[in-house]
Amino acid sequence: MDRTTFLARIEEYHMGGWRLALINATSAMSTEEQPGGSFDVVWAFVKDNAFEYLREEIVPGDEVPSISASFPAAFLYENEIRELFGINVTGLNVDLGGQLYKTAKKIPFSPSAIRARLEANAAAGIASASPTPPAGPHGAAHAASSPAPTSAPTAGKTA
Amino acid sequence: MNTAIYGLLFVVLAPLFGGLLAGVDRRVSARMQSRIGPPLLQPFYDVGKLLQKKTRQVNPVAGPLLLGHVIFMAATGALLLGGTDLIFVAFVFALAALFLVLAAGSANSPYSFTGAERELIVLLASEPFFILMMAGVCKVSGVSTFGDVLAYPQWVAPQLPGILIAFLIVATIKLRKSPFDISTSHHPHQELVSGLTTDMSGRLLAYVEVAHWYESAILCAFMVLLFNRSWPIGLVAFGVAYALEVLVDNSTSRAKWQLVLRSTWAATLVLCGGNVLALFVIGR
Amino acid sequence: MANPLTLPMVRRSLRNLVARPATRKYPYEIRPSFGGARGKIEFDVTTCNYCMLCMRRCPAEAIRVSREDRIWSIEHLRCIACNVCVEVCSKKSLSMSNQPRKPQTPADGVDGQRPGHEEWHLAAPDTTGAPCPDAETPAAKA
Amino acid sequence: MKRTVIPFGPQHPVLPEPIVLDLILEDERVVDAVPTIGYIHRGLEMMVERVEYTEMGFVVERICGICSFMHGMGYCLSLETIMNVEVPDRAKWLRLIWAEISRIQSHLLWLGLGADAFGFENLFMHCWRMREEILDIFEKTTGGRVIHSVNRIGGVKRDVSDAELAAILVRLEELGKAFKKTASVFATDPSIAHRLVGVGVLSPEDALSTASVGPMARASGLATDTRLGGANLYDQIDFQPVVETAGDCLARVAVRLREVEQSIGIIRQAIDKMPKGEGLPLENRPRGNPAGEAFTRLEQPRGEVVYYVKANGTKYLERFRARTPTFANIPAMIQLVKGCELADVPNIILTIDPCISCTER
Repeated sequence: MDRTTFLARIEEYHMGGWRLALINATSAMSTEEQPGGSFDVVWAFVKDNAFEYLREEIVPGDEVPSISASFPAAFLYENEIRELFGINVTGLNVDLGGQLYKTAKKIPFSPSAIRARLEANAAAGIASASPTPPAGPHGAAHAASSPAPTSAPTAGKTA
Repeated sequence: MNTAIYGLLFVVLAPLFGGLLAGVDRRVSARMQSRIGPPLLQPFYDVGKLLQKKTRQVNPVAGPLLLGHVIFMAATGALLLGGTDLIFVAFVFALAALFLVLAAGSANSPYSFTGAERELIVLLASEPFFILMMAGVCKVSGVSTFGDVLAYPQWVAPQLPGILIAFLIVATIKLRKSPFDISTSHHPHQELVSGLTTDMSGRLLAYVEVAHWYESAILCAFMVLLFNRSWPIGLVAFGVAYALEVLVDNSTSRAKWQLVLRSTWAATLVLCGGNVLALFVIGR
Repeated sequence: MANPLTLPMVRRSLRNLVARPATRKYPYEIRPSFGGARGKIEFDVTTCNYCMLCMRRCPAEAIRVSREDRIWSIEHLRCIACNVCVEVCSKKSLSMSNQPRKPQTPADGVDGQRPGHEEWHLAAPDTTGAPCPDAETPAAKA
Repeated sequence: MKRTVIPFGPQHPVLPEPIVLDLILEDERVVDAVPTIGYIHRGLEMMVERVEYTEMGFVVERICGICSFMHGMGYCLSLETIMNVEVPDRAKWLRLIWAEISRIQSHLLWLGLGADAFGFENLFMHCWRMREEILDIFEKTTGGRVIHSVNRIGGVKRDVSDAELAAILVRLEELGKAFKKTASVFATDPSIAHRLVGVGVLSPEDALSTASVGPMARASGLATDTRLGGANLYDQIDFQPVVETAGDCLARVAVRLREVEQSIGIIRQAIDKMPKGEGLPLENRPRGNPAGEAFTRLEQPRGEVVYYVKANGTKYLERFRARTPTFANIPAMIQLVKGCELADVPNIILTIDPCISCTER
């Protein structure tokens, strides 16, 4: 990801008086281009009734800058994606040091952890999501559908 | 000789009186909250249950200290009815309360410790009142023991109006009623969990409960002291005061300690101090 | 603004003192259930064809069906009374009673069964489905 | 000065849910608060791997017992967006009515807890007694007191007859009258003012920078209310967001007090406007499996909730995420606790209406 443009866009939201609504990560299973899987991370903002978000594809090990300089409340979400997904967020204003959630398994939502669970379920004969979801427009290949960080944020949605 | 029997009777009968009063209190409070409430004898069942439970002591000192708390509470009443000097009784009363503070402070827990600190504050807030009250009673009657005051042919209360009003305020602390129940709480949701009783369990908590029954009985005896010519009138006055306490308890939230200290000291200083001062000025 | 001399709750407290209390003397006095309340799953073993749909759709994994052993069982302590099994049952073997389960303690488990666990067996293919005598069934409890 | 560390939680009677705030005290003043959450992280979001999307709604409902209806509704709305399902009109109106009843229920529960936190047991009993009547309405209409399970993807499972709705409205309006008296106690009692006025003041700027939502933000003068977006038929309802400007604990109480009355008004309008009659369609059941993603925002009693659902064309969702209002309000809570007195901590924590089970899906 392009760190400078990303932080500039975040700062635009900050100056525009937007409120941080959500930082969400989704793990994607491994593909041919990304054998270690990838993360689809969304930074969502709300102003009045407009809802907009920035989207980035993160590869495990990528460094993701914290946005807590612009949005101090981001620390909870950033600690969360660090603990649950293993995304390497740097420069947090409040670093809870892995103490936010006391999960039994460390990093339960990393692509490899999800795959291991699904395969264990399949081996035990428990019905569950298949470890290899069908590729399709909304399948594992969302890398292609994510807009580039420099593009305008994906159109706002009101729910 | 005769008075010693009264003292002994107090030790035996006061818990019955205090426990029953607590039972009535719980019924009436429940009705004010439009609940039915527990059986009348529930406080006795509770203490019985506590005595059967396994006691966990955080600090072995707590047990003897709480036993001291009960014994000195009983002793306060016994000394009062047994004919000891009234000022001395007020000091023993404070000493009894101090045992509770020490027991709570001995447990190495922040809630208990902060509760003990707060109990010390309310003790500071309430003790000057009792001393001034005794001084006022002695001044009016010219005698200094419970029996002598009761035998005094004139009413004491009419000359102590300020002390009567202040009694209501200080009794709120001693009966641990909202808004002044900052150090413990009869209602469990509060910032200090259960304040100074947080780390007491089983037998120890039973001691605290029984000591509180003695405390209620002592306050009742103080009221009788003020209405010296007829003890039934004293009892009725105490009943009215207690009913008022229950009503206020159910109609206010808990105050912060600064307000407790300020309002009790103001009441003690203005009402009691003024009252006693007036006695000296107008008296002779 | 708050006047320090008014305590608005005093009047309410006094009025409550003479009014009827709002509490009910449970368990001596039990309010009847509302008609549509979801209380407890009832199972009729005589019509079940062991299609296992209820087990597959149960979000709480409370129902276990074994076609080979002819066992249908439910863990009431897991059941969330969402009504999905009743909705999907093609044979109408399942129904939702508006009476909630009675409270149970571990001592209430019968013959080594866990409390809240109910199991029905079809002993032999030709029997028409009497509940297993060992199992803790509603019939056995009654 | 001697410092005491008070571990506020994980088990604390003011907050019967496990969150830890290590309060660092100088005498009775809090100088720092260090949060640890995660004692009961349940991994409900992970359950999408094992629970089919059709049943996941029941899991989502269990994120929280108080907002259970709105959680189920938000989940179904997300799936309806992904699967392009048009929900029948009457079902939409019923959802709106149940959602507003949930709001009344939640606020009554919270007002009771708030009263309990500042040591007003009698007021607590009054609030909770009123809440029982709301729970009765829920049990009659949905079958469940707390977990309702009436939402299905594409509509709702149960109808409420027009006569029943009219009866509910009458009951709510009676309740509203009784509630006015209780509300006036909160507003006029001096001992309550002693505990709440000027305590835990959150400025509008701080409310924005800590990303507060719901009554927390509205008590600080921000008119944020997701319902204003007009989705879920709120465009057909005439209402104004309840805004207070003081930003202290009493303002947060006042917002909720006024919102109870507002919700009764919204229910009245909804019952007036909804299509009447027996046997109207309630459910458009979708076919096939969902594919796509959706963000759904709803105004829960505690504030804005955001759901993110990603589906990949199988029976199992790829990702489900609920960003609950308490999660969003935690930064503000931590900021407010610093510098207050120990006796104020319960009030400050409670006035954000914390739901730790929401936070730890």
